[in-house]
Amino acid sequence: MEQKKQTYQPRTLETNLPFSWKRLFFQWEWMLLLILIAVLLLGSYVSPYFLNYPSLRDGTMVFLDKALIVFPMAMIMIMRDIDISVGSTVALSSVVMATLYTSAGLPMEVAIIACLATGAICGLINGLLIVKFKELSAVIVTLGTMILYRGIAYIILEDQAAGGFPEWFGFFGWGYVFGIPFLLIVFAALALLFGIVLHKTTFGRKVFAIGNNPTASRFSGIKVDKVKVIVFMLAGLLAAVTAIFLTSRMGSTRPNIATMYELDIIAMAALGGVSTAGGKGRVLGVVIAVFIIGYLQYGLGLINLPSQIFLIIVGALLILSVAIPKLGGMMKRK
Amino acid sequence: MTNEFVLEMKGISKAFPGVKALNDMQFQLKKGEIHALMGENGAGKSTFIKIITGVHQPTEGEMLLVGEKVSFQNPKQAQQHGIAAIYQHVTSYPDLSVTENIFMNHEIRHQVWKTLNWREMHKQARQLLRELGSSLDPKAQMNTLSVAQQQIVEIAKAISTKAKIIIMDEPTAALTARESEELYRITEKLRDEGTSIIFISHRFEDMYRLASRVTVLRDSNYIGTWDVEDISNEKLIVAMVGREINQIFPDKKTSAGETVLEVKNLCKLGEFEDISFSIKSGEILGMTGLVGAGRTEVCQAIFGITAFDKGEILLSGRSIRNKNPQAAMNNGIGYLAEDRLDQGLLVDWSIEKNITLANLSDLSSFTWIHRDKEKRQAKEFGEKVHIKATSIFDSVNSLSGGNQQKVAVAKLLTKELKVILLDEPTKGVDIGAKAAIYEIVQQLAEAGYAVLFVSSEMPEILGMSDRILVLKEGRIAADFVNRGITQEMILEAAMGEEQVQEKSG
Amino acid sequence: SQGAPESSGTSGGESNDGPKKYAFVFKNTGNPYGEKMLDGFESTIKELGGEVILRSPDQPTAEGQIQIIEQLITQKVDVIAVAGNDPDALEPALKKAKDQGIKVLSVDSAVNAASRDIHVNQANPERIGRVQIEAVSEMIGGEGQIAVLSATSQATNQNTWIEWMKKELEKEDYKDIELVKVAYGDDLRDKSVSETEALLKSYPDLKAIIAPTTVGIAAAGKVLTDKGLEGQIALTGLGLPSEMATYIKSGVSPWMYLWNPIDVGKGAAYAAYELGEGNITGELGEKVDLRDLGEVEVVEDGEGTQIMLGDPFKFDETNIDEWKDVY
Amino acid sequence: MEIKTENLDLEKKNPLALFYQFRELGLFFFIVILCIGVQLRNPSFLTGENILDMATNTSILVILALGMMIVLITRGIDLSIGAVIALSGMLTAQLVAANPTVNPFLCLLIGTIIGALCGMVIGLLVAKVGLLPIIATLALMNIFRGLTFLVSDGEWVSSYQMSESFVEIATGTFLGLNHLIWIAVIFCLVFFYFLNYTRTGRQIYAVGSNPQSAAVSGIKQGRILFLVYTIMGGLSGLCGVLWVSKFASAQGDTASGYELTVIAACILGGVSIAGGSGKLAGVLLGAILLGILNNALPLLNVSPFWQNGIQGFIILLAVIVNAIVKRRVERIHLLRRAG
Ligand SMILES: Nc1ncnc2c1ncn2[C@@H]1O[C@H](COP(=O)(O)OP(=O)(O)OP(=O)(O)O)[C@@H](O)[C@H]1O
Ligand SMILES: Nc1ncnc2c1ncn2[C@@H]1O[C@H](COP(=O)(O)OP(=O)(O)OP(=O)(O)O)[C@@H](O)[C@H]1O
Ligand SMILES: [Mg+2]
Ligand SMILES: [Mg+2]
Repeated sequence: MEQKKQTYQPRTLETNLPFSWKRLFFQWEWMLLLILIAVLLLGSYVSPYFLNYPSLRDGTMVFLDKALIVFPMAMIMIMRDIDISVGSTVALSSVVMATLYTSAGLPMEVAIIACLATGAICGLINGLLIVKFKELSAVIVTLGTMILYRGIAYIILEDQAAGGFPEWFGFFGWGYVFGIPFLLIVFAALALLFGIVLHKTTFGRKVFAIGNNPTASRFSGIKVDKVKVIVFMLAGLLAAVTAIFLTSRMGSTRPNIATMYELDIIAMAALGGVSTAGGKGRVLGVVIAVFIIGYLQYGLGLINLPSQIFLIIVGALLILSVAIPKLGGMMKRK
Repeated sequence: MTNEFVLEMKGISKAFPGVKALNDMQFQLKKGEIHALMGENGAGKSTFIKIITGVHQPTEGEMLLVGEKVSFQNPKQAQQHGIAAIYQHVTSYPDLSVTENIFMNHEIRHQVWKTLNWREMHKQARQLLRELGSSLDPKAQMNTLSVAQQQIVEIAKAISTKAKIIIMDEPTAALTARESEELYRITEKLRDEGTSIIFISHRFEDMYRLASRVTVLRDSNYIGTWDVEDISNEKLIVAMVGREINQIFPDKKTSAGETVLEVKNLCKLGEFEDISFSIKSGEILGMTGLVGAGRTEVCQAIFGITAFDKGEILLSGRSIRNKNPQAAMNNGIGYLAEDRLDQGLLVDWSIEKNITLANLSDLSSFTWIHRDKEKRQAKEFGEKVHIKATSIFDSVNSLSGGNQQKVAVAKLLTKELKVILLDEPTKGVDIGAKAAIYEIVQQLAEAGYAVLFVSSEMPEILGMSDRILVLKEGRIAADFVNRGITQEMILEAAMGEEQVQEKSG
Repeated sequence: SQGAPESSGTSGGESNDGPKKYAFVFKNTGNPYGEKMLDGFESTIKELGGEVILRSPDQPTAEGQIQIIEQLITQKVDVIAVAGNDPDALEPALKKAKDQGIKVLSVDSAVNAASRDIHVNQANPERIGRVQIEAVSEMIGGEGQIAVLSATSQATNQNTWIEWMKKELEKEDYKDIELVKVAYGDDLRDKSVSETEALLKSYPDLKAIIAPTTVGIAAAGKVLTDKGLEGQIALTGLGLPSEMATYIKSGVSPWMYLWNPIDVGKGAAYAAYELGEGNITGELGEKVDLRDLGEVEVVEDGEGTQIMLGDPFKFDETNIDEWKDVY
Repeated sequence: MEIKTENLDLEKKNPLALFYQFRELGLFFFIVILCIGVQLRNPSFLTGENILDMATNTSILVILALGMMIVLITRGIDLSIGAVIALSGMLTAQLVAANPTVNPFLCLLIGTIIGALCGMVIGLLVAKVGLLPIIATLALMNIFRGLTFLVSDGEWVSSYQMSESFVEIATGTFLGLNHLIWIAVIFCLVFFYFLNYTRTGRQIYAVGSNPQSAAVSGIKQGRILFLVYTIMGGLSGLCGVLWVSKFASAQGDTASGYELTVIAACILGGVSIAGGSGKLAGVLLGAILLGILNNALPLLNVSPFWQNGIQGFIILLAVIVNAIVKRRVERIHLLRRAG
């Protein structure tokens, strides 16, 4: 090679970024953290019951159940898709579990496994329909299955409630391990797991790649369809996990549980910085966002504010948190 | 005050956050002239154009239109002043019809009702297209057209505004020689009717054929303006690249080994038929033909992106069937996509992550990505193809076209491959970068790769290939050994009525 | 290990000085029937000298009520009165409350026996079922097809009442009355309208509709009015006087029933107060002093106990005008 | 110049070609078959009265779907419309309750203005601030719904508080057809004209089809987005008044979740979530399919527990059948071009 005339000058590429304060501080997560601190301060200001360990601890149990689904939902949104059937999947898996236990007389352990399987299958169906019929978007597919899954739940349980679970089943929703709610431990574990998967593994990298440019990802040898199906299955599976916790908290189930969960979950992910335009988002931001919304609602609940005020506050928070950085950016450019 | 210049740009500068894209640019356009604008990738040509058309506003400088000072806040104002542009990246509306694409935002309306006059618009669209020598249906939806056809629609759109100044940013990048010829004819006709034309191209043949004057930019700076007759090829290259390039095409050292890839009777309904060829290791097989001849389709079928109906692909004598790109890559076949922005790269990502995307499995254990390994590999391959950037963390969309293409090539090299399919690897790439890419391709061949080199540009096909395949309407029209072959022979095969079957022996 | 390891408050009442806190959790916000009940509860507790907390989730779901109950536990209220969105699903949350010494009673829609101390029943469900059948029989002259338009297929109250209606229809007096269908309008206006229209088309000989739910009866009234069917198809059931005033006066619904939600709220308040003061425990046979509503006895209700307020009140054209502005 | 699309001309000569170009062909067949099926089970389905009922009940959905269509074409989405319906319906109803003599046309106007104002807020956030439509409207859905509860204080406005003339808006008939049907028909015509014969109408498609090209062709994107959300808001506000008038009652939770029905109608009708494409005829068919389902399921005496499941199944089936038919048609095109 040396004997050839080089038609270009050799160049080197830097592999270390110089340290930059700007990069460290201009991050969405700091903003979220500030909001969270503000929420905690506000909470302690308005209610004497808010800022103490037992209260904050038990407060998490109030909102963390649905928050479990936020992780796969974030993945789905990063891939520029959306899944609005998760609430119905929660209901269906819960109903299947309860029916198998009460009517079919199966052991609870088997019913729980069936619940997880149901959720995963629901997710699988979503995923398969989405990749097989690309001309239909994820919105229409999951809109259809949203109605369908809940419909099946109704067909199974009709107007009945099913419950009477064994004593130990209540542990999921109400139990503590070393003084920490079991639900919180599961949430933390899932946050860690999803954080690693999304940010440190090839699978996560592929998810981001698909969100950025699905065609180029396919051309680069990523099995786009497979990744999509897996992520939708994960959403179904986590919906089933939520079903277990929710059912445990309610001690019984009905086909109409978990209605409108999808919107709450999407709001959490969006506040956490996951963009539905695809390709962006971090698990840390999502986790903070979950606690912001959760503690805000909890804190406002402790001073017994009407729930419609809460609707308005969460709506305004969502808009402000997304709009302020944009407005700031607009100012700077001018 | 009469004015010799229809358009005059004085001291134009433009800064994007972090980039000075244009610095003290001077430009003068006469009435009825074709003025070429040349420079390396990223020199600032497209930015300059966008300033003229009001898409961007200059940070400094002034703009005179027929002697009068103007400043455009948006493209509509430029349009109203008789400036039309065909942008580098085709800016069509894929979901709308040809007519609508042509007349968008200057629709024809009924005199009385002020409603859109579809009948008239279709009629005029058909007329415009016919003048351009095309019989496209004005009602056809844009995304059913090929790139060349879309280009024609873009030209029709520019003409339909009855513009006095038409700017063409690399209109020939997606065209073959034959279609370029058609475009030259149209351009000259427009010039003769008194329109002034700014023409950007990386092809020297375009400039020599069309332009009377040429302005050169380098690294955002204005270098100079010359009459085309007065400047030699070498001087022009020095002006553009800032140094001499003695040899564009590397020396060929054919040392073909065993047959690596063999394609037998490949057929796909409506796309291609009866495609058979083979490539030996160390060999570069050129593939050319008119746009739409189906070259991309053949490559993508081999690479497993689309399925084919009939036929067989043999790799080192073993029959393979690639269900998806990953299978193809595992079998040792790589593909450099024609459309790098849409199919090749993740433009929002850093160079580093783009390079390693296809090779993550080798950089990870139990799917955990080793960042150090990844960075090392990105650096290694990035430097191997000489990407012009400061760090591997630069985002790809901050790079010029040529450097983007190099990133795509670097990505391809990370995998251990036997065959690489290069689909228009130099499309829209400047002369310096082209030479670099040619050299990389030659090195690959020497390293034992079997290379399929798809291109519409005759000089590079002739300059690079050991053998040349010519495709016509999805069939192989000719298969030449590249010895004493001329452009005319290839063109004849690509367009001729009877099939030239000159089997190489 | 289940149950809070270090209990977050020993028992509600004792650790608190000052007035006792009485909380009422209704099914959802924006429901005038509920608002009136809350009004009755609030004013009565204030008179009795307690502190009032009124809460409702924005959607009628058990999940929302569980959240609220958790928050009430944290605030160490003394008594929780709840109109349950689900009889069973609140059990774990309410049990937690009871474990912390909070007294629990359900009002209007019962929660199961394990999760409450007592239920305040607005009216005897058997009586509710019976009066509606009596009314319908009188309106159609004792024979013909009738249909029921209910709320959701899961609404416990409605389902109980419909059960009682069916039992009542087995009586010899009503042998010529045929219940052809129970339709569900899900308490949605548009769905209730579609269901009513479908009833009319599928059963051309239909003589009457019973709609034991506010949205349903008003929607049915609207359909019958629009189709000009007053006098041909009778409508009765349970509805808010304000919603039904138009149709009662026009004769589409000759009369219908409801109890006074303000009184229900009051009754709940007295019961809550007695529970909170420890005057009653919800044992069978106890007497509860409901002041101006009279004294009632704690009676059996399935496995639990309840007290029952008066019979449903009949609204017809003679009295509707004075009530329509009240609730 | 030899270009393959010359073949496109051939298609016109084929009598079936026009048929094939109708992209919602599959959906149309699906509806026909569905109707036949329902008719066989219950003969009262295709009677004049029932068809009129069905049309009346579907009118509001059609009007809203028109607005949602243009929002979707610009790559947006509006989740707040249910809340806007409730807010405008509640405010108008309160107005009527306070002044029974208010002219019904004024009511319609006021409702529309309230809705348009709500829509402008969304438009500003989307077009000027650059929020993603799904986030902005999700947030505003909460806010508008909350506001409705605040202004109503949890109370309803009942039929006795409404004047005869107000209720007449949605119950009166003209030439034997309900006013609602007329309003829907008028809006369909206006939209057809607007989308196909005005500049702004075509610019809506342009912005959705390729925002970058729209920018370089000098289309004021912000203005178009603002307009689209304002129109959607205005239509929601109008429908709020119609809704309250039709049911003679205004509640805080009016039309809760209705946005999903409207979006479903659009997507069933072939409007692409990815923007750029969508035809009025398709949206109409989509809304009609949903209208038929709402009407037919109760008529068929389907168990209430099965209704949800069947509805979801049919929606999925309809979009899948439509997708498959479309693929078939494209394959036929290809074959013809190749042959
Ligand atoms: N919107 C933008 N924001 C930031 N940087 C930009 C923007 N547009 C162009 N640039 C930068 O400005 C420089 C000039 O780009 P331009 O597109 O004008 O080059 P060009 O001469 O047209 O190159 P090519 O031949 O590859 O088309 C490049 O470095 C490019 O990265
Ligand atoms: N007018 C058309 N309508 C629909 N499809 C077309 C049309 N023209 C071409 N195609 C399809 O596009 C395919 C590939 O076209 P393309 O122009 O990419 O071919 P190509 O030979 O790879 O040309 P190039 O790579 O030079 O652009 C063709 O095989 C054909 O199926
Ligand atoms: Mg350029
Ligand atoms: Mg090609």
